[in-house]
Amino acid sequence: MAELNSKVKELFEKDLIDIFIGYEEGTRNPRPYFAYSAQDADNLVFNDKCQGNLAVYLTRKDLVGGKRVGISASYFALKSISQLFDENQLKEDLLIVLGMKEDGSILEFKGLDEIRTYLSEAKAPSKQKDDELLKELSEMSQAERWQFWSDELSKCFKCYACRAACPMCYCTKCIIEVNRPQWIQPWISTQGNMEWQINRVMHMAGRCSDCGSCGAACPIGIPIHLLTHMMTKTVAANFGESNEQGNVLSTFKPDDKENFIL
Amino acid sequence: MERKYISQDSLKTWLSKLNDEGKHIYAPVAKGDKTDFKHIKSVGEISMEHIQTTQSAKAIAFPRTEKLFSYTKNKGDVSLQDYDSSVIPETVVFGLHPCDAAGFRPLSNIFNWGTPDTPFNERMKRTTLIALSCSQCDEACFCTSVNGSPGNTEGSDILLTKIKDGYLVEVVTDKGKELVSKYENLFDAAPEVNKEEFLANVPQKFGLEELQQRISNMFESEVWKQQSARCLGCGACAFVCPTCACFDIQEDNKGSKGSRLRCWDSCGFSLFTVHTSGHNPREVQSQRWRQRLLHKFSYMPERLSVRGCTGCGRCSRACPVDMNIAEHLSSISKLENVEK
Amino acid sequence: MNNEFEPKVVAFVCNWCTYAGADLTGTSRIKYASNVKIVRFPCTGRIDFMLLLKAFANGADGIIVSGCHPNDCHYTSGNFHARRRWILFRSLLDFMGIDINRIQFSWVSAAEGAKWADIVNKTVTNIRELGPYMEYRRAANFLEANEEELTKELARNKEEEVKHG
Amino acid sequence: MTEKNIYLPYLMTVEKITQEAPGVKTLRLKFKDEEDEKNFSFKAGQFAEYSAFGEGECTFCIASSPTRKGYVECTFREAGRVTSALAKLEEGDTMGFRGPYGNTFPIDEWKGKNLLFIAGGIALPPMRCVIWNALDTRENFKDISILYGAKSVADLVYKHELKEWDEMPDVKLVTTVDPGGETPDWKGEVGFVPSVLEKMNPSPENTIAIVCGPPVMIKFTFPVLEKLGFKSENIYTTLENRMKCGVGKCGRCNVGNKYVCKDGPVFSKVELESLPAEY
Repeated sequence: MAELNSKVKELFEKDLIDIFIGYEEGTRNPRPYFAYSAQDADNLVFNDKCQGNLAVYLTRKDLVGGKRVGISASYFALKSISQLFDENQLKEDLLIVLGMKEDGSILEFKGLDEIRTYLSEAKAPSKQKDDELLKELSEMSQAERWQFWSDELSKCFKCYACRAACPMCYCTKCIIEVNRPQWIQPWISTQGNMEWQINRVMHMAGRCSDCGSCGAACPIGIPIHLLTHMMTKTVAANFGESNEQGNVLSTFKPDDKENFIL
Repeated sequence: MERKYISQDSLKTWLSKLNDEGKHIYAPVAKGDKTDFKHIKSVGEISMEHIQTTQSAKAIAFPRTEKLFSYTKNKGDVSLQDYDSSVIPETVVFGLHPCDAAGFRPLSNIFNWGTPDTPFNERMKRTTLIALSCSQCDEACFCTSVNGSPGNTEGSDILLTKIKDGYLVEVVTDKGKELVSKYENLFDAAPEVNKEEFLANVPQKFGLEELQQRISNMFESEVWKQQSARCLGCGACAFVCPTCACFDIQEDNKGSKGSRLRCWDSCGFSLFTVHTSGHNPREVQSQRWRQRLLHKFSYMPERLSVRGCTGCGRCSRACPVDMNIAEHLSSISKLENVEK
Repeated sequence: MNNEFEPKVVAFVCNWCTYAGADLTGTSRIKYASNVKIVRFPCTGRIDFMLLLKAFANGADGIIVSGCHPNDCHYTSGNFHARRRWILFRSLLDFMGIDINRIQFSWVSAAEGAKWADIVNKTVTNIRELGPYMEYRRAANFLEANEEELTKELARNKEEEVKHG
Repeated sequence: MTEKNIYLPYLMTVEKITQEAPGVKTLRLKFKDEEDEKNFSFKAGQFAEYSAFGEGECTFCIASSPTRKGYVECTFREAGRVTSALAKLEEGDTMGFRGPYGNTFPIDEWKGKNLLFIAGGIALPPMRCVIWNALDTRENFKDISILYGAKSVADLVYKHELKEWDEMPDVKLVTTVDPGGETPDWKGEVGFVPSVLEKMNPSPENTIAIVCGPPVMIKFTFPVLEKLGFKSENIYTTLENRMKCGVGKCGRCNVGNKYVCKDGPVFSKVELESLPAEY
């Protein structure tokens, strides 16, 4: 951790960044923190209790607009950053990324290519618990799954914390706020809640870093990250892990395989 | 105020009888690591172990989505079907904490400011609150900082306090009396106890007076920007809050029939105040965070003579990025250079 | 009055292949189930997945989505894009317990009038066996605040169902 | 039920539709229920919620004068879901109306004074209510002047009424269009409202100025009025903010601790100066 603090200090002292996005100690767990000076860098922490995906702040114009930004990024945040670059949401010369490995060591990336290379080689942190839940759900009957999700999603009160916590949800006007036509009921009802999640997950398909921030952000504890987790796996199973040709849904292969079209 | 005693077993019997009477009982039910108010079918479902339910009890009187009226269209003509209060059941909310019970007053003041709000009032009329004093608290609780207390009777119809193997029963209102008098035989005389001994010790996080003196005069302060920097702009804080009452009005229409609905909304959403022209009076998150705190601690006391916060700490627990309200309020209360 | 359940099926089809194919079914005087309502799109790539959910919410018991065979798209690749979307959408629906047996995807060219009739007949038979799709519709009518009202309504529906056999 | 449901609208028949400008319409509404009509009254400056059943509600001021009984009028530009639905209504159709809400222009206090109306674009409707109210009780006021500007000649609303006011001997009407918005036969001024106002050079003596328009127009008009010697307490304007309920509950329209739906929409410049800049 001391390594992080001194590294960030150095970035400020060399005047390479205006703001550094990291974590500080919070009430129960660390929380997002923005350092603006070498002195602030002392407050930074990074450990396995850090929740959420800091890449979410990289598209917040009022926070980082026009600034030179440094960020401490977990594996998942790195994935999101790479995706945000693919979608032309970030400028390479304004961003310095410090990759935070699970063992606490820091990876300094020189440019986007290094991040991409790292991601293609690194192993994703294991999601054993989620995988087990996924398995449990897929072994249920369709009726049982319906019961499970309609129960869970009937509790949703549409605070959109899942959207707010997601680095890939940077649209200024979300589909849910479009009212001509009104695709999704904006009020709280089981159907509207389900359709909201279906839309969210479909819009994330192939873009999602599988960080699980959506589920962690949900104040009611609905396991919506299982939906994105499942989608990430489905995408990988059907279209492969890498998406060099572009986003999964904006490209295709003539020999994509399916078994349900007559 | 009448004081009585009820044993653990008799409490269960009492609630079962109320349930048998046809009253809808909403009580905390635990699922996983979250506890929330649910319409229970039997008293066995009730959980008493939690410190705080995830959501407040406000949905009893201010549901997440509610029909305000319905209409039927027939070519160019329209007929209206008014709000039907006859479908609202007699309701008992059991096991809410004093901070939740106190939250109904700010709600009522909002909904009755100038013009009475029928749906809210009709629901309140049919609702009796059996609150439960807090014997434990966590780091998010701060009721004692906003003139509340873990054994506060304000807002409750009946307040129970756990003493040894039973409960001290304080019957606060006539509504409460009605529920008790019907089953008088289940209650005993109140023992001589000091209620305070059985309550949680909720530390005071800030001085209310210091806060009030500053907060109304700091609209232009830089503090809002600093505090809100990490805020993501979701509505979690507002939706779990016992006093947040902002709502949206929406149209549910299918063919020739439809209803006008009221549903929860939050001042934290970026499009909450946006004009048709695209102009937005609260364009950035810091302005929306300022609105949230000023509404609760400045505008509501000034206009409705009631504070919009009861110190339940739910917003702090629900926030994905730990926007701890007590921490923010306490830093405001210690600010210097604010005109008092 | 015949009280046998008549499935309501909505077909979302592309203009260039399946719609023309369905046209051919008609001009060839091939008889097929009349339960299907056809909605015509420029291309399968243009069929938003939300439309399928809207159809279920508004009373459809089954859905057919159909367009040009791979490599035959009027716009070159619309159906390839659509295929990817369906693969993901279908697995998501299945994971959420929405009955994907009620959605039939197919490629029907302008020359395959008989295939269209076949697909419609097969789908209708299949849906007839599955019965009306109430789960999704019920979720659509759910309003927590009006739970009591809904309970009453459902009870009434049930009575009617019983009455009508 | 003991009390009236405040969200239940009156049913109104669309009696007359006037196309004022491209995308701008005026609807004249008549109460379906005579009892409702009898019990209804409003004052100049108040607003209401108009509903297109199936689409939702929209907030506009009441554009007709309280002196004209038997109907209310609203003028709106087609912009979103509800206004588009309202624009599609035909004469004889039914729509909803909830109101009146908000405060009023203190027109009784203005007796014996000169009135100067300054409006821009689609902001003439809230003012039209006061203008007709003043004209219908003409004896109460001294000089009445109206300065109205729009982007182009086509965008001027209430064209026939502008003509009517122009022909009135006791009304001074100045119309202007933004540079480039004039037509060959345009006889009015060309220029932005603030500069035309400066040229008009009205006397602040015993005069109330009522300003309504887009924020940018108001921003530049106030300094001109100040320069001309108008005191803040003699300048009035109306604010608009997004609203849903219209009755101070939904939590959207407040500017500081003032609610546009209850404390407004009419504010004097003195009141405005005491508000935080959040509108």
